[in-house]
Amino acid sequence: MTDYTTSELMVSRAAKELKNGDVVFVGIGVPSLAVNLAHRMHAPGLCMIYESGAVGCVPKRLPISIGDPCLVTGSLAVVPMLDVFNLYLQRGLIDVGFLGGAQVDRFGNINSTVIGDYGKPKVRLPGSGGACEIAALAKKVVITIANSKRTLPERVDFVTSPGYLRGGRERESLGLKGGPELVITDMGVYRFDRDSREMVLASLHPGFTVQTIKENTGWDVKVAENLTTTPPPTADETRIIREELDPQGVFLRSKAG
Amino acid sequence: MTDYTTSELMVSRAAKELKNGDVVFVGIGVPSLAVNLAHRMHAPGLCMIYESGAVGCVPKRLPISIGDPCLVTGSLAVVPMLDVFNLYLQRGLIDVGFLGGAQVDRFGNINSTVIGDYGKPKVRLPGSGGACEIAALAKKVVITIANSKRTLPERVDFVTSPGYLRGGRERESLGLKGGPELVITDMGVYRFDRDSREMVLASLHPGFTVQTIKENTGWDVKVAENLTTTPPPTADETRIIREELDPQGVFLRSKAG
Amino acid sequence: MTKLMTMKDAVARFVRDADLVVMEGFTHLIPFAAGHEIIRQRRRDLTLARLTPDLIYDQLIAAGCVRKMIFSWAGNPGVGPLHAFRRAVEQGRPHPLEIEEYTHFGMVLRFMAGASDLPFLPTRNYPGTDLTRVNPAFKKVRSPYSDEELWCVPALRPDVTIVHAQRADTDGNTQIWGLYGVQKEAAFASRRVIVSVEEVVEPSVIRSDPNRTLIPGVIVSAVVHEPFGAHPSFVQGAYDRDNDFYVKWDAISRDEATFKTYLDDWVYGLDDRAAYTGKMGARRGELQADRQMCAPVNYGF
Amino acid sequence: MTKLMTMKDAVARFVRDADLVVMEGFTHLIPFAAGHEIIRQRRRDLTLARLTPDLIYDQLIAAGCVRKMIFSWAGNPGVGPLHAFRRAVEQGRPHPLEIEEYTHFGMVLRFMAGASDLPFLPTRNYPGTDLTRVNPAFKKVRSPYSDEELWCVPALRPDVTIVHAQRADTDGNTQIWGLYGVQKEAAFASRRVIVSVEEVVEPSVIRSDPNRTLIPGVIVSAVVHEPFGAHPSFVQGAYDRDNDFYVKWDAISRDEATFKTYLDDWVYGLDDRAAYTGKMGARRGELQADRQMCAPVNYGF
Repeated sequence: MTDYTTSELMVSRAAKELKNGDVVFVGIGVPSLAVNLAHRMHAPGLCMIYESGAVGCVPKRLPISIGDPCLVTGSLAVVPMLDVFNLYLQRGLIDVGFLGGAQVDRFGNINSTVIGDYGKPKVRLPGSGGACEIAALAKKVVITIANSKRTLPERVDFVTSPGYLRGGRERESLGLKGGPELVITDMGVYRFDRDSREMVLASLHPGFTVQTIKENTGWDVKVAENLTTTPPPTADETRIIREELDPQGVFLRSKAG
Repeated sequence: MTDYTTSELMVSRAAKELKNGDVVFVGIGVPSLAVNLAHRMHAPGLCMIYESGAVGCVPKRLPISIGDPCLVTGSLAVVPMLDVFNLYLQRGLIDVGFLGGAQVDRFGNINSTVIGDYGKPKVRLPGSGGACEIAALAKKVVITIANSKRTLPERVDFVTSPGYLRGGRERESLGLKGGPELVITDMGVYRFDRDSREMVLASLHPGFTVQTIKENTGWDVKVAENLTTTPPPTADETRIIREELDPQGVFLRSKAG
Repeated sequence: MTKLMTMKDAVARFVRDADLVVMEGFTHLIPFAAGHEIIRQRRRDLTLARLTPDLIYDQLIAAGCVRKMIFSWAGNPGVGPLHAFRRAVEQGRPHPLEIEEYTHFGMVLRFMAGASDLPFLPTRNYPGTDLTRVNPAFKKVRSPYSDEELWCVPALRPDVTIVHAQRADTDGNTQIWGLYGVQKEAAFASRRVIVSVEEVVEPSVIRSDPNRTLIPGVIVSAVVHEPFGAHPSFVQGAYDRDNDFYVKWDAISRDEATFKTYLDDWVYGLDDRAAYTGKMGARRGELQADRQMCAPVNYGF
Repeated sequence: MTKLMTMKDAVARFVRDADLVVMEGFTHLIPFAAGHEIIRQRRRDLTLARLTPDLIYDQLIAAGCVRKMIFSWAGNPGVGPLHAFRRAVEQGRPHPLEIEEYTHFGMVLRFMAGASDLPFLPTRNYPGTDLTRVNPAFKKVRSPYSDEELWCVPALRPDVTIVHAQRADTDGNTQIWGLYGVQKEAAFASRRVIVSVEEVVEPSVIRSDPNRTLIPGVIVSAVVHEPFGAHPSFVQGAYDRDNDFYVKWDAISRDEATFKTYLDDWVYGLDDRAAYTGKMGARRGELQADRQMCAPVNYGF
């Protein structure tokens, strides 16, 4: 069996969500690595867009931030942020948006604003940035987050970025399309039930059990009937991640599991 | 006395309306010549903007249309039309806009849409272009037009570009600032009464009489108490117009009066 | 996968009868080659939208392709009126032309709203004009921040937008310099986009100056290599406007017979744009642009 | 008349206590030199607006200049939280900080509305988020073309916007390449604009490539020549981000004492940006950008 870290598995799993030709709104860290991995493996026609305005990037180094100059040099287009949000995102051009956050709840709502009360926060987080509009306007959203009772509460303290809200048809009734498709944690992968729109455990990463998941999730999480095991990254994938995408281990090696 | 044509006098008079530092929305023909004359005479800091998006132009030849490439080469900025209208005009940056039209009425309303009924026009004219927004949003508008009963009716057939509408405070009451300041014809110059907002003859071009004006205006036009004579262009001005601005007589010589 | 194809194929595949078609370019970069191909393929019942219909829409009207026109200024710029347009409006020949009329600002906002998937955009323009009286598409909205009422224009969402540009790669990443007009907004507002270019370049040329990319390949359906494809309009850095033709058009278009001769000679009688530029002969050389290169900038880090 | 002046003069003349101040630049071209001068001149009660407050606003908060912050993402990009910001919000130190919070899209639209003299702009964003619950500035408008309700954000009209750019002439005609952020919209929305640049150039350089002019001189109050004026952020084509400093800031800003030392060493203890870059020493050379020039284009006709 190949040697790999949990982060590498998350990157590999996220990459599989991307099809050739997809237009992808990319963030830093796991999303960036996943998109670049997909680009090298099975989706050479994939188009990466960063909210900083860089389109069709071919970064020569691992971008440190979404405004890294390496995203500009050699890209296909660099556009004003007004265009990023109006003409790409709101216009409906973004196939997949990647999001993270401090908390994700049972219905895929994301909190990246505050822990505790908004007026008197226990922890003040960075806030939405472009996350709220990605959650509202991308055709599909993939979420990556750690799996714990703290990060996966039944209800987020603050809905920064709407998922399915209180479930069922609430999101649709407000005129929103899209929605979260997949949550990838360090323990497993979740999908959303078609009717209730509740997060359901769809696959377990090798070495994890339903029991561990239940102990590390903030509500009594449902498990899919056809629960599978998340396929580990191939040797090729880990090689690309380690040698080409993150050779200095900026994002992944430090978190090696 | 210097030899000059009526068109040259109109250009010279229009140029006097421009101050150094003014940001001017320029059209082709008399406006373009007037702005370029002012630029060379007393307003070197004047900034010319064409609705095509060229800002701070230094055309090497007389522009044939507002989209002439000579307006681009060597200009300070060339911007999308969305910016021309939102960020320059609506934002309130335009000090003076020049307008013409097929008809101008007693209250400075301009028609460049149809003669006759809109649904069954006797003559279909080009339409507003950017004229309506210039009339609504520039700080001040200068109009040039021929002086005849046909071109200066009491009421235009169609208000393409609003002047003072039916006079008095009607323009203000609709939330519009600015408004027409001056009408320059081939016979005289008109200003607008502060209260009634009616066009009033302010100066006569040399050789014209109040009688001629009355015979060539569509209503019983009022005459200012301090009626003056329009100063003819100086020798310097006619030289610049003829030798530098319109050496081939594209706009002016053919109309020599 | 390359999107490079002939204009014949691009029009055959992406422009359909009864489509809402936009060919943009404010005086600059008007896609005449595409217009001629549409005439050649005898498309019918088109709704054409464009700020300044110019000669290209006048030709399409005279050729009988057009049912309706959405516009803000219908003239022969620097020359006079558009005679085919006037004949259609005033006399219903070759057949009646429905019109829907805005101002330049209004058309720009309509494209921007369409490009942003918004139902409308507001403006401070339009109090007092009769345009809002004759066109019921102008509507008012009250600002939720005050008692101000603003006029709005509705989004425009063309079936297909066609633009001509200086250069693109085969994926459709398109760069324009000089006058921008509303090409970007019109392209993003459209379901399909055809780009014709003076030059098809390697992606490395596009990637050397990403800020110049106005239209990204992700929204482009077809790329057509069409040198002199904007003649008689101009392309900054390539060729000047053929003003003689704009002046001649006034005479050609005054009369349906002379127009028919023009059409037979320059459109129906020719296979494609290559034949057209061949027929232009020495005129091409006379229109060739001078060389005035920009100061390059450094994209390194 | 030239608008060229020192940063000291520009801040003294155009930034006042209690002003609504914007220093924009999305990761790229952050006007640090201007921020330090504002700290040095001890401006107070400022309202700062910016998409990503970044280290520059963290420094202004810690230095006691700020009463209120309007923003959409408050973090140290790629590193972690902004500690001075968090101390002010969570513990009211050095004094309480009022906040008004949007998203990136919302901030961009607020600037664009201000730049267009519109009271608001609409978006399809915001159904379901709690942001509209805690910030009453979000309001709804009903589309006059359907029954759709859209959320709106109000125009933002800063007293002064400060941007850093690659080059400008002495009239303030300013060119930027690489990431554009929202500098243009913020500048047009403002009553006063200060531009600091890596290079002051002859107008002929600007005029050789007019499509690159993002901010026209007609809206600019002051031009400041300030090489390395965006350090520790980056300038495409000039120098890379000083990521070591972004990482170090995490430690510096955790503690009020270490912050005070930083301020004494790098702001109060220095006269101006020239002294700062002198103190940077060899680090400047390490950050110098590689050369990767764009393919020039022809503006001739």
